[in-house]
Amino acid sequence: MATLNDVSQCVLDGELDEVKALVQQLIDAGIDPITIINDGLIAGMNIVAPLFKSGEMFVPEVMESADTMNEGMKLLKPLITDGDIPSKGKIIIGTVNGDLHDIGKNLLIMMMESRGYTVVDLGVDIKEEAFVAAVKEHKPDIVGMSSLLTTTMMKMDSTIKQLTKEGLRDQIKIIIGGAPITQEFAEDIGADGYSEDASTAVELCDRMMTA
Amino acid sequence: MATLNDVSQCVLDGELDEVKALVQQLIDAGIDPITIINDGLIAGMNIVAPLFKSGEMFVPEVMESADTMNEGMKLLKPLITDGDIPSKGKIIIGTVNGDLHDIGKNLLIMMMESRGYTVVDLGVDIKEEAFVAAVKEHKPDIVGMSSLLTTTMMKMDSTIKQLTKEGLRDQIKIIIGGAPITQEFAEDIGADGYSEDASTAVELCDRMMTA
Amino acid sequence: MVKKFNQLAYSNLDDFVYGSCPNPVTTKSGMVIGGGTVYPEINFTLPGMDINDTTIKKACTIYSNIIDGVLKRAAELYAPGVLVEFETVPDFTENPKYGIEVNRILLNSMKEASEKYGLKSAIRTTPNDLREFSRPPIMRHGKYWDTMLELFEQCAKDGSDFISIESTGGKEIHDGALVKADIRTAIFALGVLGVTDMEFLWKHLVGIAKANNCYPAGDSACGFANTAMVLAEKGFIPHVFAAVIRVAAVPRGLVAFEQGCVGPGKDCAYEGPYIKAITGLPIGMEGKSAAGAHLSPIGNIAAALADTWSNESIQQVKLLSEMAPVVAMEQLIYDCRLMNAATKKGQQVMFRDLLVDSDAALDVQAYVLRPDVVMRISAELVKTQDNFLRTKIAAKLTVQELKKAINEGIVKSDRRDMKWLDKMDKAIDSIPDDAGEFYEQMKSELDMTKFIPSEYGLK
Amino acid sequence: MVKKFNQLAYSNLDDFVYGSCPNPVTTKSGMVIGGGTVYPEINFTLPGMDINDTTIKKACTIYSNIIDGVLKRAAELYAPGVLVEFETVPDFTENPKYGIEVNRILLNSMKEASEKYGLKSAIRTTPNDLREFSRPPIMRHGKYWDTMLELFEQCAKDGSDFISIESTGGKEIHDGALVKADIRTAIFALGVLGVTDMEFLWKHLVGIAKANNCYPAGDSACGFANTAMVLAEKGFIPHVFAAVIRVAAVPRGLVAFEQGCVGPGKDCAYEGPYIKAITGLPIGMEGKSAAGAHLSPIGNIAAALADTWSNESIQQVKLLSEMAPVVAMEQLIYDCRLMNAATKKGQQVMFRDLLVDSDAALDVQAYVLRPDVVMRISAELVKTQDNFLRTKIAAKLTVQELKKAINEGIVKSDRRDMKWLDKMDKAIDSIPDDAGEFYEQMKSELDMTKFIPSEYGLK
Ligand code: B12
Ligand code: B12
Ligand code: SF4
Ligand code: SF4
Ligand SMILES: [Zn+2]
Ligand SMILES: [Zn+2]
Ligand SMILES: [Zn+2]
Repeated sequence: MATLNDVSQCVLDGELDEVKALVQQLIDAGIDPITIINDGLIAGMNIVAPLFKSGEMFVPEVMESADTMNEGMKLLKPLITDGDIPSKGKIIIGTVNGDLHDIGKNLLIMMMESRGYTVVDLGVDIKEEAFVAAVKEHKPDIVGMSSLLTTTMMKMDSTIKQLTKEGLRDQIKIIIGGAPITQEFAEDIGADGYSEDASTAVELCDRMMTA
Repeated sequence: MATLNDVSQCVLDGELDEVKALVQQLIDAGIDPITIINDGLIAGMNIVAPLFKSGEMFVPEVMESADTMNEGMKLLKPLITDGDIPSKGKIIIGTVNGDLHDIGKNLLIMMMESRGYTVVDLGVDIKEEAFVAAVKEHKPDIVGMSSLLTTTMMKMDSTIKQLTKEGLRDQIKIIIGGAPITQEFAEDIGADGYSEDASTAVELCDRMMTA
Repeated sequence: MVKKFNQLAYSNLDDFVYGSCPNPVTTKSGMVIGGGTVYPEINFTLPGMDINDTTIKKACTIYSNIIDGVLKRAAELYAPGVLVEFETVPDFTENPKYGIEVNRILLNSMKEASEKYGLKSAIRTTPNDLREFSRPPIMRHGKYWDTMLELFEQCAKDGSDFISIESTGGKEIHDGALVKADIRTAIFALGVLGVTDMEFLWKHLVGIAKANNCYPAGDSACGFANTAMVLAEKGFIPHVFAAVIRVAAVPRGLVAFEQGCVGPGKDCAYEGPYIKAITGLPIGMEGKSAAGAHLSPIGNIAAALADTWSNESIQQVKLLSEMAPVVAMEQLIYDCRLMNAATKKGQQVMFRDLLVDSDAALDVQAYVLRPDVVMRISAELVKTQDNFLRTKIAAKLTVQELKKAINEGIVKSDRRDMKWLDKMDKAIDSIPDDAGEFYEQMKSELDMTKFIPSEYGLK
Repeated sequence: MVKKFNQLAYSNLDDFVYGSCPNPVTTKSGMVIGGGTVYPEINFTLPGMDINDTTIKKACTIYSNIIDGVLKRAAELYAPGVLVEFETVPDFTENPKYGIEVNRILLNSMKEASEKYGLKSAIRTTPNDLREFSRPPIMRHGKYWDTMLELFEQCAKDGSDFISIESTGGKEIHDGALVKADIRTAIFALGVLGVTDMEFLWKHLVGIAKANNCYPAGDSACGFANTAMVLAEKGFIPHVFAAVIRVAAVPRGLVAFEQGCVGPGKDCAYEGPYIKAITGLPIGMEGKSAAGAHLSPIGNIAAALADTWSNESIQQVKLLSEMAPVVAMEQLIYDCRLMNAATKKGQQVMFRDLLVDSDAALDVQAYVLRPDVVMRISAELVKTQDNFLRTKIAAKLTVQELKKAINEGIVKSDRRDMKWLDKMDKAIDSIPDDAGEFYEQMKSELDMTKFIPSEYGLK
């Protein structure tokens, strides 16, 4: 019979076609859906993450793993109530106004989601007001901004100012990233965190959520 | 007979050995010492300055011109009262604490003096307190700070803060320079001016003194 | 009238070398690009700042300082001439008056430098492709299209020597294909969407250039192949995938020349050597000189066939010696001096081969830039005039070349590379030879929220 | 026991080339410097910041990020090995515990990189010469002397491969001579003060190195000749003056090797080629690679005889691609690859000559680095063992070489150059051959508030 380990391995290998059968077997065997999620699917992604970070897995492989996990999730979601789906926290992410670069942002989202965060993708070219509106609407724990251009990085500053003006600053953590961004710049504009890539960004969020 | 023009030319050519005789002739001819200074000696340096700026004169040549001017001055100074010696303003200059680079600073001083400023050279490795003390003592119009190291440039910031704390900031203009310094950095730390070389530094001071 | 390229511009590998080409182009100031001398091509950008009506004056001052600084240094180092590239960041295209003003500042300083130092220079004006600001992108009309053309036209009128663009048609589909390392979708994006958009876009740009005594220069698959390279350098996608994308981007790039571009090709178009082999026109290239803009595995080999040698882009920030663009200018000039010194001694082929030997065995992306590989694949590409089919063939041939090279042990490879090459090989074989048929197959797979078929003349 | 150099290390100009030398030196990790391969030598420094007990942690993190970043990139680009230089800014020497800590961080990361990537590396630790902090400088005792030696000793104990310094003995007099372009005083500073201090200083440093399984590497006339070069580049003093200072600095530099240094010579010691010709030991050099630290007219020719190739220094600031030190690492590696590719093909002499041809005719400072000029002048220098006299001869011969070259039109010159060469020629001729006699002559001219004769064993 399938084990939780088999499910993890299936996620690691990105075997999209096989995950459903395995998960179904476990469901049928009466294993708690939450256990299947945590110790099967998510456990698999927990192996993926460090392999990606150390360069042993490529992004397309990680994406296959994530897809595999999601495929398994589809079977499990109906079996649990919404509140039970484990989420580490809610994040909204967008690329700032005037900037269309989104490959990095999209990778980030993929990694965040596969590590258990609920992510709202605002897209690219996001104005200050739109960040504010999204915070009001989604009440996230963390707001992420991405900028790849030296001529748009200052929008991160104005967005933070706008969020402060609207009295929302204290309710959220703000993280930023993108090629021209540095730790120092993050400190200058009063962001809570910076990270240079998707893997460390997840770790950053983990630290923030437990702090 | 020697003309004021001859004196200017003599300064331009750096003819240290001949300037005294020429100036003496003009004195003997009853020309007003102040006129000899302004329209002879300083007029000469006024030709030197743009030639230096455009790269047509080397520093050693400028120094010879300046020496020549000073040699002429020696004859004229006793003939006028101290207050009459035309000075464009008083400047104190030093290299900040921890930094020993002084070639640039020394050039600056040479150029400033030869263009009619009174300069007090504080030397190198000058602590915040020493700048403060010097401002109290000399009551300059302008304070200049030089720094060539990225690890000492922040001393300019702390010196300005110290001057502000002592209530001296409003009485002076502050200019800064040196390899790692930029206009932006000057603005960041609240200096009044930045200049990238000795020639433009003089122009900067001229603008400040007439503003 | 569209040009046809049905044979190689070179018959002898020893003629295929940096600095010269069969069809050089002469700038207004008399620089002959491709006429024997490699010229530095300098690029620069603003430090971190906002652009708006209150800051634009400051931005202009910065551009003015940059250009004066780099031209002064070029004169001091006796550069035989300088190609300046003004590649706009979006604000300067969205507000054409900003872009026009900066372009004039640059032109003006170039004129001054000519008078003051006798320095020859020319300018390539490269507005960014504004059309992608609509999501999904509107490629053939609308305010972004109009604004962008306005900038092109006025800069051409004002005296720019060259116009270029790094156009993005098809990128909205290609981005996703890249991170998934999905070669089928990538070939669709490059060979169907990219090619079609290039035809449309460059017809217009060539028209503008011709009407204004200006040269249409060339395009770059930067948004496709350089993005792939950057992702590969980060270890995100396989190097072999990026190498295949590079060559698969050649037919797309060629379209600009079919439409009338005369070079120099865009600096960041590392597919340039293929373009040069096929068109005989000069190309811009960049390598170690551009490390401040992106790291790469092709630092030296990129110079092997360069007619201008570029730094890609660097912010106006202070280094210990001088502002970064001045530093870049100095480095470009020395690199060019060395290449030109070899040419003077008749040792250019030997020097080219050193540039090649430096990198070709160490990375598959370098390997596909080997002049002999370039000639071999290009010779196949000119056999068809169908740019979609060319794209498929380019990918297929590259996969084969790399398999062979890896098997023979003449290029370093990752243990996972063969698997990926096999995967790509199969996927490419599954692609039909007809673009229309391929589109029908792809329809079900494409994310239709991301692109508008009619913007590419598709239904 | 002081070594004597009374003949050249080379008899054939064709053996005198980058990457190899008669007396290579092997690092702890097995890199053979001067054994055929040119290695990159990477340098870096902090961005603008204050150093004190509260900020030192941040500074250490920055150094740690820098070293990890550059070694990672070196491994990715398959560098055959990396020489790391840790050249301290004053705070790290004044507070030896800071310098020791950073040196350990670097050593540690190098060890990790060896385990993780199999990357070979070695470190040169270069405390700054703290003695000039007393004005006038106290050269032979006192707190600055003690502190500085403490740093040297502990770093050597901790495992540094090499120790170096850019010592400043005589600089207090030389600075003024430079801006006045006064060759007599400059020769006094270099040939009397500099030489004497080098003997004293290096005897101690060689002792420390020997006692701690570490190599004494070499010194640099940076504060003399590079300052001259920077001033000349700014148009402040004549290029011919800077060229003469460069060669006049050779005998001073040689003293370190007489005392037991084994190389590689300091990267910024552009007098290195002369040292290599005379001692047969490997040298570090830097050129276009170091443009971020200082502009120069010797971007390529500086590499002609290099055994390590350095970037001199760059702050940890972000460029568009990566942090600046990583960018520098990439550029160094590509430069080295190219040189080493030529060596592999047996074309190193040809490549050396291209590096030379690139610059030698365009600036007198480049001209004096021509291997044949270096050999010719060096052959004269080894004829005497008196380092003061050597200094005078070096200046004299350089003036003659330059006059000849300018007259023959084989090097570009400024219309004012001949006048300055004549002036220098006369001034040099006025210098007696005996150091003591010269000192007596100079006494009246020297600014005695600036230096303390007894610190140089003078009365
Ligand atoms: C791909 C690319 C493009 C593609 C974008 C495709 C897309 N859909 O995103 C195209 C071709 C369209 C493009 C266009 C342009 N680009 Co562009 N582009 C790049 C390039 C080569 C790679 C970017 C990339 O995708 N990297 C890969 C991803 C995975 O990395 P990343 O984005 O850095 O993201 C990672 C981290 O930064 C971090 N991260 C990112 N965001 C966030 C957010 C948070 C919260 C956190 C914690 C972390 C984080 O995690 C990510 C994953 O690890 C860079 C070069 C470079 N060295 O970065 C230039 C670059 C950014 N582009 C540049 C320029 C100039 C442009 C254009 C203006 C060019 C032009 N003239 O047409 C246009 C502007 C378009 C616009 N309005 O935004 C310049 C910017 C120069 C400047 N002044 O700032 C760069 C630096 C290239 C260069 N060297 O000159 N570009
Ligand atoms: C000469 C020199 C030295 C000489 C100094 C001699 C002297 N008496 O000044 C010596 C050899 C002693 C030396 C020592 C060191 N130096 Co040093 N030095 C230089 C060098 C090569 C040239 C500086 C110079 O004189 N330039 C010529 C003058 C005319 O230009 P300037 O100083 O920039 O001044 C002009 C303008 O800036 C402006 N200006 C200057 N000051 C002011 C002030 C005002 C108010 C205004 C308006 C304008 C202005 O006007 C001047 C005239 O046009 C620079 C390299 C460089 N590119 O700058 C390195 C450099 C500054 N040194 C450097 C270093 C690291 C050091 C040492 C720490 C080296 C070591 N490890 O031993 C020590 C530190 C000593 C100390 N405590 O200060 C680094 C700094 C790196 C960093 N982290 O910041 C540099 C940048 C070299 C490099 N590329 O790495 N150095
Ligand atoms: S990555 Fe570089 S070359 Fe490419 S579009 Fe962006 S800026 Fe241009
Ligand atoms: S100029 Fe450069 S090499 Fe010379 S002492 Fe200063 S830092 Fe060292
Ligand atoms: Zn580009
Ligand atoms: Zn140095
Ligand atoms: Zn160094």
